Formats: sequence, C-alpha cells, structure tokens
Amino acid sequence: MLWLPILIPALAGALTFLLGERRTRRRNTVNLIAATAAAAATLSLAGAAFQGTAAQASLPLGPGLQLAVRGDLTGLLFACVVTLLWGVTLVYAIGYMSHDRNRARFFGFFAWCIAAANGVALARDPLSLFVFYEILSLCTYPLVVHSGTPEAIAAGRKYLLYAFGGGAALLAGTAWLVAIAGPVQFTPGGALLAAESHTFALRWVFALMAAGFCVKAALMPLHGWLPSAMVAPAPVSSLLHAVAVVKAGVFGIVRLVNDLFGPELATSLGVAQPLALAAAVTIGVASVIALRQDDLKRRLAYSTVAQLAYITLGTALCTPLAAAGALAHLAHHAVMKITMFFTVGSLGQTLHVKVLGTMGGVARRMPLTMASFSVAALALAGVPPLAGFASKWLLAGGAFESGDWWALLVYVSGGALTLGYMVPILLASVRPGAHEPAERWESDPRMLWPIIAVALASVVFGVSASAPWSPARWALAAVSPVFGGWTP
Amino acid sequence: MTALGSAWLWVADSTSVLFGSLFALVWLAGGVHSYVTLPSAGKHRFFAYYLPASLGGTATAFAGDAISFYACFSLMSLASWGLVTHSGTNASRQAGAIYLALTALGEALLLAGLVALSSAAGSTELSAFVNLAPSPGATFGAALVLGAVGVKIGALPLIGILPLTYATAPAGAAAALAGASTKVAALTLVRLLPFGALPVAVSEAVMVAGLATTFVAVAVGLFAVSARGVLGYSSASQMGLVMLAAGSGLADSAATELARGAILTLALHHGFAKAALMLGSDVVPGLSPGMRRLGTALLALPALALVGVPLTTGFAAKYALKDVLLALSGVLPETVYALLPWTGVGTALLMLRFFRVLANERTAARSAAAWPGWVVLLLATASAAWLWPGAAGQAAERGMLAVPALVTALWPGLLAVMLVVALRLARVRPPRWNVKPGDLLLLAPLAVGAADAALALPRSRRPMRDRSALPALLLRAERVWVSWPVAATAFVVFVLALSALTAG
Amino acid sequence: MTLVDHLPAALIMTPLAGAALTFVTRRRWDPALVMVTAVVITGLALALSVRVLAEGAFRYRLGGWGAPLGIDLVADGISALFVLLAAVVGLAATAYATSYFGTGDEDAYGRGLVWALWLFLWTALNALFLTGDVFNVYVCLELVGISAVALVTLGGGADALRAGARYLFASMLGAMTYLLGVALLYSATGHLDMATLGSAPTQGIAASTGLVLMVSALVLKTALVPVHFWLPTAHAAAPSPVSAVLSALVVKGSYYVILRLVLDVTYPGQLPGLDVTLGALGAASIVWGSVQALLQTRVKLLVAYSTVAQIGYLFVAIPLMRADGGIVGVAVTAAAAHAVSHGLAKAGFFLSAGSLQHRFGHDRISEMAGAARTTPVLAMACAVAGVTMMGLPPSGGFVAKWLLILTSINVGQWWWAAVMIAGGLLSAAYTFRLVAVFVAEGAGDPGDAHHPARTEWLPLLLASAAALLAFAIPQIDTLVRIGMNLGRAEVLP
Amino acid sequence: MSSHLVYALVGGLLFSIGTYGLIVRPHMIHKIISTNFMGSGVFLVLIGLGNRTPSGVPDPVPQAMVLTGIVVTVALTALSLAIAKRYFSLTGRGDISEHREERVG
Repeated sequence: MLWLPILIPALAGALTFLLGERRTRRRNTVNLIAATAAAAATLSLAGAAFQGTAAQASLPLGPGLQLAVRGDLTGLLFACVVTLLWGVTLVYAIGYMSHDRNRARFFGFFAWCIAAANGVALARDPLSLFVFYEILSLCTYPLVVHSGTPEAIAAGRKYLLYAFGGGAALLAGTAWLVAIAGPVQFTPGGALLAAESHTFALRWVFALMAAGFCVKAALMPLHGWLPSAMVAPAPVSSLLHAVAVVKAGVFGIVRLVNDLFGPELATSLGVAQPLALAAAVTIGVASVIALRQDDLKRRLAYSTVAQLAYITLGTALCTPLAAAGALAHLAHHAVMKITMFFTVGSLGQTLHVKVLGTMGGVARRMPLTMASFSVAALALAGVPPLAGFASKWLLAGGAFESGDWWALLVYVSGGALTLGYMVPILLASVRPGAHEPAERWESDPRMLWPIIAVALASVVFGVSASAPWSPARWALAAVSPVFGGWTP
Repeated sequence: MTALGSAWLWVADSTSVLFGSLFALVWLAGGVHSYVTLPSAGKHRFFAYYLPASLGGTATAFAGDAISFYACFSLMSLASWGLVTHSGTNASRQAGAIYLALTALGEALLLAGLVALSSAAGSTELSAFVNLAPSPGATFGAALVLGAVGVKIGALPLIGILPLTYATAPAGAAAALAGASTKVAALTLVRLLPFGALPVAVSEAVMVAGLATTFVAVAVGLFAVSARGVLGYSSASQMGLVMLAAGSGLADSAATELARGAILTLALHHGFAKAALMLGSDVVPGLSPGMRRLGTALLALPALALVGVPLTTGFAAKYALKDVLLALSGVLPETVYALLPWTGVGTALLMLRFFRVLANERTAARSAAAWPGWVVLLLATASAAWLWPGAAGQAAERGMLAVPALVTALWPGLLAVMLVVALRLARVRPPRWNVKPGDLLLLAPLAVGAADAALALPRSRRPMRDRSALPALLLRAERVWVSWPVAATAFVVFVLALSALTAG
Repeated sequence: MTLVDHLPAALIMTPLAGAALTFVTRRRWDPALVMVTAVVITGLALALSVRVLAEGAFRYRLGGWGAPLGIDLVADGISALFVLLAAVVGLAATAYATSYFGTGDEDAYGRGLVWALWLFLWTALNALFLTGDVFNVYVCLELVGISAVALVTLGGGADALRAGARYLFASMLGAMTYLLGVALLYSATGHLDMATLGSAPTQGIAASTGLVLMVSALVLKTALVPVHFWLPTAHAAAPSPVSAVLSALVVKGSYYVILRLVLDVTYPGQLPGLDVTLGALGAASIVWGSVQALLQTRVKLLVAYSTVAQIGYLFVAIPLMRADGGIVGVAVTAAAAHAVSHGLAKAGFFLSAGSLQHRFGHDRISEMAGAARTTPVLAMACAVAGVTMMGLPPSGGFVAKWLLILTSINVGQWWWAAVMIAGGLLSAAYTFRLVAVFVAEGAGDPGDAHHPARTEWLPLLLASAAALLAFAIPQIDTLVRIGMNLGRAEVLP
Repeated sequence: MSSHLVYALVGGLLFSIGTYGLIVRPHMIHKIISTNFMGSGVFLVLIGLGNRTPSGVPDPVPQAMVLTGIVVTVALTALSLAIAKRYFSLTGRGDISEHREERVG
C-alpha cells in the first residue's frame, strides 16, 4: 500500500513510453486514471496517518542497505500536495501540450518525476531519500530540455551541473552519516542521539547534506539553475519547478533538521543558524532580483527562490511554530505558485505574452485567468485571509518565539517585497493594450479550469486554515512529535 | 488559526462604536459625494475599490482579534490604492506606486507587530494586547506597531504621503482617506498598544516624533501649492498630535486612560473636520461667487475646529491632550506642554494658507446633490465631540468651559491672524517655494531608478577562456600514450615497478 | 554423481558443440542454431546458480583425474555469477547479432566465421570462469584472446585489422608475462590449483614475483590505466555485438582472475603495496577514462573509454577488500555487483550505439541531434545505461558505489570515496553530453520516429536490467559469499 | 650453477629480447617473431625451474605446460599471420605503428 504513490506514477510513466507518441487518447486516459488512483492512495494513507498508524515497508538493496518508506504526516503532506496537483497539472498539460511534439516522452518523465517526488516524501531513512532524490534529478532533465532548442540544452546542462553537484554532496554526506551513525531512520526530534559525540563529523555531514538539498531548494548561491530551467514547458515550471522538484529540496531540509538531527542538536551544533542566515539573505536578494525581471517566468522563478527560502528559514529556526509554518508554506506556496505558472503558461500559449511589457489588455482578454492570478499573487504576498497569510503568520510567530526577531522582520519585509514584484504584473494586465475580450472561451478550457481550481485552493486553504484537514493544521500535527508532543 | 488563538472575533465596545460611527459616516459621505460628482465613465471601477476599502476601513473598528484586524486593515489599505490611482494620469500612477510601497512597508511592520504582540500575549485577541505586562517582546511588538502607524500617518520623514494621496485621489476618496483611513491609525494605537507597559524611552521617542511631525508638517504645508495638499500637511500635523497623545500614555500608567481618551477625541474631531474640509474644497470652488462666499464661511467651521477655537470639537481635543501632559511629570512633558499652543498657531497659519489657495482654485460646477454629504459632515464636526455620551458633562466637570480656559484657547488663532496681517502690512512677501504635495517622497522614484540603473550595470563578463586548449592537450596526451611503443614500454615499466614494490 | 553435477562441464561443452555444428550445418540455419545454443547455455547457467545457491560450492574433476595432475573446475558463488552474467549478456548479444549479421552482405569478410568464433569465445569465457587452475587460466585467456581478436577484425577494414592486431599483440604480451609468472609460481610452490596454492602459501621472492607477473598481465588484459591502450580502438572498431561482449564480458574475465588471485591465492601481506597500487590505478582509470570519454567525438569511442573508467571502480574495490587484513565481504559483493551491473549496461550501451550507427550511417556524436525523437528506444537505452555508469540509484552500479564508499569511510580511507564520487560526476558529464545531443533539435527536421526494430528493444532491456539491478543485489550478495574465502574477518555485514 | 638455472637464465634472456622486439619493431612480422621468442623463453624457464623432484624423476607437469603452451602459441601465430596478410593486402603496409594515422579523438 505504501508503495502505491510511487508505483502508480512509475507504472503510468512506463506505460506512457510504451504507448508511444501517437496514441494520445489512450495516453491521457492512462495518466488521468493513474493520477486519480495515486491521489486516492495518498489520501487514504494520510487518513491512516491521522489515525496514528504510520505504516512502513522496505525492500532490501544489499548488505545493510534497504529502500524503505514510511507514511508519516510530514511525508504524506508533501506526497498529497504532489499527487493532487499532479492530477490538476495533467489536465492543464493535456491542453497546453496539445500541439507539441514528443508528448510521450514528456508525460512519461513527468509521471516518473511524480513517482520520485513521492518517494522523497515517503522515504524512511536518509539513504532512501537520496535514492529517490537522485531519480528525481535525473527524470527532470528531459523535461527541462524538452523543446530541444540550444537555449534549452544550455539550461539543461546548467541544471545537471547543479543537480549532480548537489547529489554528490548529498551522497558524501549520507555515506559519512551512515558510517558514523549506522543505518539511522528519520525520527521526529532527531535520530542521532547515539552519535552526538562526533561533533566535527556531524557538522560536516549536515553541511554536505544541506548543500545537496539546498541546490534543489535553490538557496542562494545555489539557485542559478532555476531561472534558466524556466525554458521548460509551463506544466514543468508549474508542477516541478514550483512544487515537486524544488520542494523535494526544502523537504529534504525539513527532514534533515526535524527528523534527522532534530532541532535541538541542529541548534547546539551551531549548524541551523548559518542555514537560517543564508535563507534570510536569499529572501532579500531573490525578491529584489525578482523586482527587476521583465520576463514573467523568470520573475516567478526568483519569487520561488525567495519563497523556498521562507520554508528553509522556518525550518532552520527550530521552533515548533516556525517548523509548522514551513511545512504549511510548503503546501500553500505550491497552490499559489502553481496558479501563477499556469497563468503565465496560459498567457504564453494563448496570447504569446511572455514579458511584462506586452501584458496590456490581458485582463480584459482573459478575465478569469487574471483574476485567479491576482488571488494567488495577493495570497503569496500574505494578504489575509488567503493561504499565504496563514503560513506566514505561523512562520513569523515561530520567528518571534525563537527569539530571532530579525527573522520576523525578514518575513514581513519579504511579504512587502512580494507585493512589490507581484503588483506590477497585475498593473500591466489592466493597462490598455491590443487584446480584445474573447468570444467564448478565454483559453482552452483544459487550461482554464485547473487555474481556477488551484486559485480556489489558495483561498480555501487560507480561509479554513483552522479546519482539521487544512494544510496548516496538518503541519502543526506533523511537527508536534518533533518537539516532544508540543501542541499550540 | 488555532496555533495562536482565535480568528474572526468581532467586538462592539464603546471604542468600536465611536470609531465605527466615524468611519461609516465619513466613508458614506465620501461615497455619496463621489457618486454624484464623478463622471460616469470609470465610476464602477472607482467603486470597485471604494466599496472594499470602506468595508475594510469600517470593519477595523469592530475587529476583535489580530487576524481580522490585519485583514480589514489590509483590505482598506490595498483597495485604497485604486482610489489614489483613479485618475490614471502619470502623476497618479507615480503617487500610487509610492503609496503602495509605503503601504507594503506599513503592512509588513503591522504584521510583524501583531505577530510579536500575539506571541507575547499568548493570544490573538486584541483585548489581551492592551493588558500586556512589560516584557521585551511586548516592547518589540509595540515598536513595530508604532512604526506601522508612523508610516500610515506619514510621520517624519514620510510627511509627504498624506498630501500626495489626497491631492491625487478624487475629492470623495480624499475625504474618506483623510477622515477615516488615517484614523484607523489612531484606532490601531488604542486597540493594540499596551499603554502604560512600555519603557519611558519609547514613550518619549514617540512624543518627540509626534511633536516634530506636527511642526515640520506645518512648515512644509505653508508652501504647498494645492488646497488639498495643504489639507494633507495639516492632517500630518494633526496626526502628529495623535502620536503625541499616544506617546504620553505609553509608559506612565497614570496617564494611560487620559491618553486613550485624548486619542479618541482627537480622532473623532479631526476625522469629521478634515473630511468636511476635503469635500468643501471640492464643492466651494465650483460655486457661483455669491454661494462661494457662503461656502467659504461654512468651511470656516471645521477650520476653526482644527485650530481649537473654544466650543469647537478641536477645543475639546486640545484640552484632553493638555490633561494628559499635565498628568505627567518630567522635563519632556513640561516642554511639550509649553509648546502645545504653538501647534495651534501652526494649524491656524495652515488654515489661512488653505483659504488663500482655495480662493484661487476653480473646478467644474457641482450639482446640488454634492451638498448633502458635505453638510452632514459639517454638522458632525460641530457636534460630534459634544454629543458623545457624557462628553459635555465631563467637560464642565473638568473646568473646560470656564472663561480662563476659553481665553487661553483663543490666543493661538488670534496670533496667527495677527502674524499674517502684520506680514501683509509690512509688505513682507513670504518666499514662493512651491512644494508639490509629496515633497521628499517624490524623490523616491528617482532613487529607485538610480538603484535600478546601478544594479543593471552590465556585469563584467569574464573573457571567454580558450576552451579548446585543455581538451586538445588531453586528447594529444592520450594519443601519445596509446601509441604502441609508449604503451608497451609502459607495461614493462609497470611490471618492473610492481615487482620492485611488492618485493620490498 | 547426478546429472546436475556435470553442469560445469556442460557449460563448456555446449557452446563448443554449437561452434562445431556451425561448420556442419547450412549457413542459413546458423542463427537459429546459435540462438538455441544460447538459450541452452542460459538455462544451464541458471541451473548452476540455483545449484550453488542450494548446495554450495563444488569441484568438478575433468575426466575424473583431479588435482594436482588433472584440472579441476570450481563452481562457487562468484564463478556461477559470472557464468550467469555471460549467459544473459550472451543471449541478448546473440539475439541482437542474428539481426545485425543477418542483414547486408552475406559474403562479407569473415561472415561465415562469426557464429563459430562467438561460440568459441563463449566456451573460453565459461571455462575461464569455472577453472580452478592457474595454468588453465592461461589457456582460457588465450582462447578468449584468439576468438576476441578474430571477432574484432570482422569489421574487415584496415582500421579494424590494425585495432585487432594491436589487441592481439597486447594480448600476447600479457599472455607471455602471465605464463612466465605461472612458471615462477610453480617453481616456488609446485602447485597450480588455486585452492591448494591458497591453502599452503609459500614465502619467497619467486612466488611473489610470479604472482606479480600474473597480476600485471591480467591488469594489461583488463585495460587498466596506464595500460589501457589497446581497448578503445579494439572495442570501437569491432562490430557492435562484438563490442558489447568485449566490454561487458571479456575484460571482466581477466578481472575475475585477479579477484580469484586476490581472494583465494595470495595471503595478506604477501604482496605489500599491490592492493593499494591497483586501487590507485583504478582511481586513475576512473578519472582518465571518464575525461577521455568526455572528449570523444564518436559514440563508440565514448562508450569504450567509459569502459576504461568503469573498470577503475572494480580495482578501487581491491584495496578495500583487503582493508582489514582479512577480506571485507561487502567490498567483494560491491565489486561483483558492479561487474554485473556494468556488464549489462555496457552491453546495452554498445548495442544501442551499434543501432544508432546503423540508423544514422555514422557514429559522430555531433550529428545525432534529434535521435531522442527519431529513435526513442535507442536514445532511451543509452540514457538508461548512463544511469548505471553514473552510479545513480536504483542501478546496481549505485549499490556497488555506495557499499564501496561506505567501506572506504569505515576503514578510514575516505580518498577512495572522493574519487568515486568525482567519477560519478564525470560519468554524468559524458553521458549527458550524448543525451543532450539526442534531445536537441537539429537544424533540419529529421522526420518522424522510426518504428523500432524488435532487436532495438534489446539494449533497452539490458540497460533497464542494470538500472534496476539494485533490487537483485541481496541475491547477488548471497551468491557471492558462497564458497568465498571469508574465513578471516569482516568489518561489515 | 646448475644447468637448470642456465636454462632459466637463457629463457629469461630470450623473453627479454622478444619483449624488446615486440615493443620496438614496427613491422608485424617482426612482432610475431618476437612473441615466439618470448614464448620460447618462457618454455625454457618452465623446463629449467620445473624439475624440482629430489629423486631426479622429471616432473611431468611442466612438460605438459610447455606442450600446451606451444600449441597455444602456434594458434596465436597463425591468427596473427592471417591478420598481417590481410592487412598487407588491404593497405600494402606491414607496420601498424600509429604515429601517422591512429585516430583516437
């Protein structure tokens, strides 16, 4: 059962490859069925996890080596985000890619990426996490270079350089960890009690593993690949470069701090603070860079860099509220940013609008799309009662709680900067321009409905943040064992 | 938001009712005025912003917890951006950008303050905030909230923000912004700050900042070129007094209740008066000469109130402020107390300037339908502070209505008039510095542009390395290496070396 | 003695019989005949593994003579594993070759000899993996060499002949050196049987020099840097199925013998510095081979240099096997796993490269843009094979690398880990250099996808098997430990 | 010095000469002959060092090895001659030194 969220997309991907390029209808059916099945499996696992039964399963890979998964709340939150958004993105992608070449390759690797991301989410120990993390790195490449243009190839090369560099650091860190601490499993609150005396080695292990994760988490100065990777088709930017891949990086940091080292050890070793500082700097610098981007996707990419650093900072602060906020933001940012990338993709595909300067009249031409975008943009800026506010409230509260008041200021000024780089997009869209109102559908309905759906999600997640099923509450429940059963 | 407490909690205490009435009336009057005066093109767009802004603005008065307070505050602030930029001119767009930047800053500070205060209080309920015990966290949070308020009301050095927005927004919107929106800042002070629980340094800093804002705003405002610009500086000056009142009550628990009362009275009085002036400044210039005289006369009422002429609401407000200062002891409160009448002089000068500028302004004729909103506000100005339950009785009790107090309150206005008359007689012409509403803030876009240009400096591209050199070298090395004689010799050497190594 | 006890002999006799039959039967029956033989061999190899797993290692006395005069065959875990690898790769290569050699010029140079040579090679390989006698190793190595060289020259052109000749002379240089070593070892010990040699170690310069000569010769035949000179040209010039077998199996044959010598024959401290030297050369191979692969402009040369690099990992494992004075079991498992994983992947890689060459009419990397769309199965095979080269999960190469890295940190020799991690990055560089060209869109439109020929799925199948081998490592681990000389010590499970 | 040792030393000498020729001589026929030299050298060493039985009865194992070795060497020689002939007929040359046309990169 636990393997299903990984196996279903993996098989769907394989089947997609075997079906080949021409059998479009069958390919779409297979993928949509798989997405539904995977969503059902993930949600039922989450239900079980809320009941308090964290199932696990493992597969031996050699002497002292196994691939193991466990369905705890932290992992399942990420898995649910990835899997549910996979379905939405599929619908969008079927519309978006309807005239593209190499669709079998696209959908196949796409599904494999989902499988790998779910693996990252559910991995029980650092090694299993590494395994899925590397598979994810690998499967993303064909999607980055999908268009095959020299620009895409160059972006792919850059991506690989970063991804495998990070992978190498992660491998070294993980191996070192296993060498000093044995085959440890992620345990809320820390798993390294027995190895605490190796302070030198543990610091290095943390640095290496964090460096590995930070590449995907696009923490500055390891963020260079993300803006370039925006040459990928919009569904890739939406789901992978705003949700699955980059979040796998921050999720790794969450696991590293919360469940491997534990907040206490991470603080006492003095490794969490530099990470927090790097994240804070990233928030500031990336937001300022985002202000200056004319290309819409690049603007969003730098925004992603900044927002991911919110999560990293929250985790590195090592307080319950901040950790919960980080996890909640992982989910909230997913729905908000995917809305924006969908929108930008839709603008590009429908109107060939890709830069800020040509957006005049877009709001009249695509009112529903731009309304959805506005909701997401305001949510991202932390306007209540939308989703971004809920997570930012927790993060800021956690920052205050930890006594790191500067982090609180970082969070709120990050919010101000978010407004700064989002509002110009809204403004540009209402400026007069060449586009006239559409006659019937403002864009391919397969692209429109997903946008509205995810925009609604960023409203619902915020408004009902205190409902028992909301990501915010889920995150609070997930971090509770990390801090010894803490409850708000 | 169970993490820190409850959300969407609404309260209706006396403060809510007071501010709620003020906000509702001012937004309503501004709305009616806008509805009748704005051209129909773009009217629905205006109200698409005006209605949310008024909703958010009015609802802040009833917000009982940090989250709903912040939500309402944000709704009002963000939606007001549409009011500032309504005319669509370049100037309004620029004003909108500046407004938005400052709003974002203010929101950020407010959010941080709210987070800090709720963490310190262990609850998101606003009632818990005001009763906070002294702690570094509470001080930090309060300082952030004060910063947010400072941005909102345009305290030094951001004095230009109010005149800038008032001068750019349509008159109805300007009235609402001046009468209601800035008063949300006063509400914020009353609702969020733990009066009496903060360090003396904070209290004194706020007092100094408030007083400085008051005087500097007057000084700058005297050179403002538009009527609404002058009013904007006057607002900044008046809000400086609000800060002064707040500052005086922050540290000393003896002055706490008095300070809160003073803030309430100041807000109420200034809210109605300034809104009335704003609408009046739109209606009067469009009147026929005869009616114009009547209109100007009517406008004198809120102007006199602002100056604090006896029996006006402004008089009550000034009196309340004096009460607070008297309750304090120390060098600063005494100095401030001594300087306080001079703020009246400043306000009087500003009002004279206002009428002078207004006399030169011409606008399109306004229909009769533009009158009701204005007149209602005039009536409210005249009566609000007195109609407030118990206010008159309290005033009598405190000796406010005794002759000496009344006389004391008269001289700043008279002094101002005499000053102007004297200058006229002496034929001293004041320097003609025409300050555009917004003053220093107008330089901000230039600064941003410069920073942008600096960041955009072409990054020095590293010279392209000769990339073919190393690979070619490596390939040549391999070619030599694999040639038969070299390779076979290498094998022999390898065998001999290995034998030598292992034998040893 | 039951029938299954004759499995070792059967594994040698079956391909030999098949080879002999090709001379007798009609030419057009050859492919079918060879396929049947390959299937039978695979069955036998499976049976041998099952038998070893079930009942442990056993010796088979050829002709009933027995050591010291007779020649013994030894079937233990490692030999069974290598026989099985040879069978799987051989079966796939045979199936691929029936299509590869079945088309085109029937009368091309040496075409009639392909099948016989191939089955001879298989015979020699099986014999090599099963023999327990150092002199018999010499004979088997020479048989492997002769058939392999002949197969390389089947390309027929001057380039292929020159590559074959270089291969042949290198092979002879190695063989003579090996034989000299055997002579010295025999003169010192009086034994040729590996087990006997291992159980009664002899001190002295003659024995140690003999062993050094033998190991050096095997290093030459395995093409470790700095004596890798013959491999790239030979493997690149051979017909693709041959390249696949050469890279996947033939170099593993000589490595297998080194493994035997290290594990069974030498004793700790007998050849001081040998382990570390081999490890260091392995590291050099990883780096140099990868760098050269990265610089190549032709697919087959790239793949051939990749073999040089991958062999390096096998040698880095050697100092780790002996790190604690005994034998570290995981390091042996890692080496075996890597050999198998690389064997499968490299066979897939070469077969795929062959088909690409066939489709494009050349094997210049720069002119293969768009291959991922026109020949998706082949491009995918290269990419999946690359996963193993890079040592990424879930390939067998990953588990091998992980175990080696872990062992090297555990025994305090972290520098091997550093080299292996760097090697992974370099492999990624050359793999993706290829893949990037495949996914790029060329200037002109190369048209729609070809319908993949049935045999074009074979490389993908092999590469996928390697890429998923991690899940079979527990079984390989069990198999490898059967009969291994593990009596001394282990530091890890 | 026993005669066995003389055999062995001569064998070593032959092996060295053969190795030298194999490395240095570019022509294939020279190389082939050189390998035969090497083989003969090894066989001499085998014979020379192989007789270890104190009784003086010759040890049959080295003899068997030498015989097998000769067979193998003959096969190798045949194959290499065939390649050399074919190469000569294709290119008209007998040397495989690569300094001119060996292409790796």
